[in-house]
Amino acid sequence: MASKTYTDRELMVTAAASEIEDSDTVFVGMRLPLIAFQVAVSTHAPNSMAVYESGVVRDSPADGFIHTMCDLPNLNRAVSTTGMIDIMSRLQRGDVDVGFLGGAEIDRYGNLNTTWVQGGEQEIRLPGSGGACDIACMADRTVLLMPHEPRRFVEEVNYVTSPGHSSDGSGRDTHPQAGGGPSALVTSKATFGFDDDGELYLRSLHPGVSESEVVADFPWEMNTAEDVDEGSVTTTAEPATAELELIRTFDPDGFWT
Amino acid sequence: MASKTYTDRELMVTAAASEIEDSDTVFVGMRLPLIAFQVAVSTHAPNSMAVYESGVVRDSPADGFIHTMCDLPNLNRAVSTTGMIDIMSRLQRGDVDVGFLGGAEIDRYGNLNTTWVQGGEQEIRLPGSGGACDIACMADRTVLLMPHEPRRFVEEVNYVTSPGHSSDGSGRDTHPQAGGGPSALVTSKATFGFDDDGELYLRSLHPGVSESEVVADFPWEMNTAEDVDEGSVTTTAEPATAELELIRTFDPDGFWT
Amino acid sequence: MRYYMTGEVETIEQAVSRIDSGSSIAAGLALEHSIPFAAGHELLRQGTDDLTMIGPISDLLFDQLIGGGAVSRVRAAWAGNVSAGTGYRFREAVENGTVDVEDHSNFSIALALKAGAMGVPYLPTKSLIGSDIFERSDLFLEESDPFGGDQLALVPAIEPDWTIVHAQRASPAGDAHLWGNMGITDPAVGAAENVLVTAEEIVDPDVIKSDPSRVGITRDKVTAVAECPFGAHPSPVAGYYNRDNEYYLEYSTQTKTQSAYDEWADEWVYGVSDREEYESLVERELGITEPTIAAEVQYGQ
Amino acid sequence: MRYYMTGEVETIEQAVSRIDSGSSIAAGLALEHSIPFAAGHELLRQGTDDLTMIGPISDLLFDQLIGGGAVSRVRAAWAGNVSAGTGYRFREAVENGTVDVEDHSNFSIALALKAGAMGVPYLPTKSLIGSDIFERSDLFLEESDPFGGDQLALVPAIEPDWTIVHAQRASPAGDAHLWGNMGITDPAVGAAENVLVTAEEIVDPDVIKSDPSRVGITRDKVTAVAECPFGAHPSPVAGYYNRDNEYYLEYSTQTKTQSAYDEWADEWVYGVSDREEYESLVERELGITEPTIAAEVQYGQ
Repeated sequence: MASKTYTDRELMVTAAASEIEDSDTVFVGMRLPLIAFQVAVSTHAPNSMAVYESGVVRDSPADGFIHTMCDLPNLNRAVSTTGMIDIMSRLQRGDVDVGFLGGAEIDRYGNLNTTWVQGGEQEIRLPGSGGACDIACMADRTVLLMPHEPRRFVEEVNYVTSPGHSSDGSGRDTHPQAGGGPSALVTSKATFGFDDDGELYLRSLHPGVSESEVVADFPWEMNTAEDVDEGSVTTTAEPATAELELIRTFDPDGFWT
Repeated sequence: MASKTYTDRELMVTAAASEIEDSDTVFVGMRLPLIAFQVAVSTHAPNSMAVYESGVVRDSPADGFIHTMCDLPNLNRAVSTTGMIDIMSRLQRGDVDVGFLGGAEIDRYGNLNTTWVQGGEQEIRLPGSGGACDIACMADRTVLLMPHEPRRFVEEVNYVTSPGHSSDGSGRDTHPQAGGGPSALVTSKATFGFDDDGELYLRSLHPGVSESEVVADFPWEMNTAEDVDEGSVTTTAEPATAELELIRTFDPDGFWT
Repeated sequence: MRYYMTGEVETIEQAVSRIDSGSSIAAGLALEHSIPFAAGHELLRQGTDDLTMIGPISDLLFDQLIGGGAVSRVRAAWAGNVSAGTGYRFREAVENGTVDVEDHSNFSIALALKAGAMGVPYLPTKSLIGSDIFERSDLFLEESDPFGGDQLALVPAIEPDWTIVHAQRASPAGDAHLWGNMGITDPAVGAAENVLVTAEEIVDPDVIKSDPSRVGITRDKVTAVAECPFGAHPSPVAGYYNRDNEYYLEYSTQTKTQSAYDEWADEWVYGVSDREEYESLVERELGITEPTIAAEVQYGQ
Repeated sequence: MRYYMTGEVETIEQAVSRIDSGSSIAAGLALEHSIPFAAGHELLRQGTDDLTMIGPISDLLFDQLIGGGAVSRVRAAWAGNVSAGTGYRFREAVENGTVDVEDHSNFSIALALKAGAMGVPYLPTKSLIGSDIFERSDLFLEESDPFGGDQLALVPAIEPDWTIVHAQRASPAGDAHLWGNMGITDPAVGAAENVLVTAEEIVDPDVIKSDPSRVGITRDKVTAVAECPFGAHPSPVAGYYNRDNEYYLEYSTQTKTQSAYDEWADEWVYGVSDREEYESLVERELGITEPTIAAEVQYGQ
């Protein structure tokens, strides 16, 4: 680990960026996705467009560090600065290809909780959904980003802030929601896909991480790519030098990464 | 008639303008109301605001003749040039005090038809509602403007483009619509009110017009102000010199008037 | 700062040729402002027909397309000639049954497109009920407000195959600055499968990005972009030219019969090969002689 | 050209004094942009309490008002500190039950206010169902799409007593130019009984009327107008100043307990008599050093 030239979060950013395809419309939330979109549009996805629930639409990185989607560098030379109903309407009518979500807790079907968690005897109040529930319900696919901490992986989330797949094995088919549901989970140790039944499986291990240490962190028996006929578990690509340079340009003080 | 210093339509404009109260929000349609609002805001209703379904909001006359609400003089130095959903939302939430409507046919309850009329054997297609139906349904009150032609006054309109009052004597109470319904009709010979039952009655005669000639033009027995305890039939005020000057400034070639 | 021109600017001939016969088209969305007449005339020249025209008030655009035999159906609140009243080609076609009309109010067309733009099956309204627009139609539904209020009309979504917008200026990718009254431009753009943008000027993307709050259309909805100066004549375009009121009155007197219309169209539509030649037919001075410059606005960081 | 100044510009003290304890207030509507912090601090100084705060994400504004004991209820999608995550005053108040929370998603708050603005009892959405925001709430209804499609959630209207907007510039009557991202400003203005506009600059009505398409608020909704430069700090205002990111991080470390908050508030809220004095506390350079000037736009005739 000492010889790594990048941080866990930098790898999460490039892994998240690689989930953006060229020409995607990307619903960009706060924190790491702010950086991931900028990396993607600067590298393999030059025709992707970012939409932010505040009303911002961008086709290029901000020329300066952004704490939030509303920082002036993100508004300056945007394609459009419109309103939330406009952006959420794009989502609701099916025009958003991919959205990013985080969570304090996740279950095997990708249900996420960012509202209330149990901390010992006490319920701890978290900030809530923001636009996460809407993205989870309506984006064509979602990519989930979480620190790899065992307490976050639970059999049942305490509160479904952002719905994942159905638990009856039908994925999104019988789900009331319009969108396609979660397609990937990126943690600080590995990436995961969702199989045809809508259940998580291990897709790739970040460099230096073992399969056994990853699967041990889940309270259920985590499937692997082999188990669900999705090839074999691979090693997550390390950030390329050019990507790291971009990350460090977009986040010069490593505030997010 | 030869000695009149104004045209019938000029009198209709000032009579319509007098239906606008100061601080009213006025939903201004095409033709005569375009001029009437400009007269009102220039005289007794300086704090009135006009909203036009195209999205224009104005607090002052246009500095030039306008054929339509979208002519550039009506956009230039407007208070706002927004969209129809914004304007119609003001109407739907009850923020429009008065709207103007015209019609090819009217019945005693103020139902208006601007869609299909019967011309002998043939049905004649008219342009349709535009925003008239919406104004009729939702404005706090409406003022109706029509040339005084007997064929326009009918027991039952051929098509209810713009709903008036209920025919069961309840006015708007049992009416499905949110607005208050018609409050006045201005023709080229007289002005009419609507009584508590929602039925037309003669309110004032334009100068030189007799009551008998007016009531004879209706296929039903037209009530007068006396009949419905609304005072007596008066004489419509002639346009003041200042009003005529304004009308001829706003419509210099007499295109609408 | 990098720009991606995902679109390519086409001639209006190329752009309009993307529209197939049988399409549904929303146009004339800013009401009497900036009506895409150039695109309409190009549809006529290309013989695109069996069209369903969608709009609030159509002003002359729908009448001209109907006169040229391009239209089989109209979904609108008002069709005619705003200056003169009657649109004779519309009236005759409807009375003869050659064009089918779905009657709307301005708000019901607005809500239908807004529902499409929002991606919901319908929007509720307090308008319509009590009118024959509602009573004689099987398009709308009535419901009791499920939260306990009064009766509501439900207006189902309309999703046009194409929405045509004439913009003041657009980037080659289709991001467009619009100003002046908007009518139902925004809902119609959102609801459409494809958008054709004709613009007074195609400008560098830098111009558009200098003022992102002025952007009314973003490229993701835009299928075709064509530069088309004078493309809205005889309707007005804020900042570019005034309405040609005389044209409307002349059109009215010149199109009372089909053969009169055909003569009119031979001169104004089929007799010109492009908008430049068309412009040479217009004698009146319509330019902006008393400009108002918008107060400066700054972004930056 | 005549103007009617129906409104009178007030000091922010006068303007905020119009808001009664017990009111519901929508604020923070452009998300992290142009949050009306000056008005919020004035509410605290005046001791206005028992407030219901309504917004999509509240950023620090709601946390500060909660810390000052002004809030009894929050109807929002997210409440915290966008830079640091947790809003400790919010969290503690909710865990202790002193503030009641109605959980929303950003879109459900947007639709609730949009329904209010449109004057309809509800708007339908494809979002929400399947989440506990929906399942654990008795606010929303579920229905089968009456046109035959899938299940929909119905979001009932919210009509705040007050909406507070910090604008770049406004006329004395309350007509305001807004630019930069809008969030749900427009629906919240439309839905409100009263609107309080604080503005970086009060300008001559001529300035506003030079660009009517830039107008985001018209006077008919506006009850009070106050000039308030720097009124959104620490949030950014397009064209005026950048976000003060450090302030957010410092606030987070300085408000983990109620007594720590009280100390913070003594300095930043109760220790200053007006915004000018407040501004003197801010050391960081937040001005626009790389301006982008919006491309010229013309109206006229």
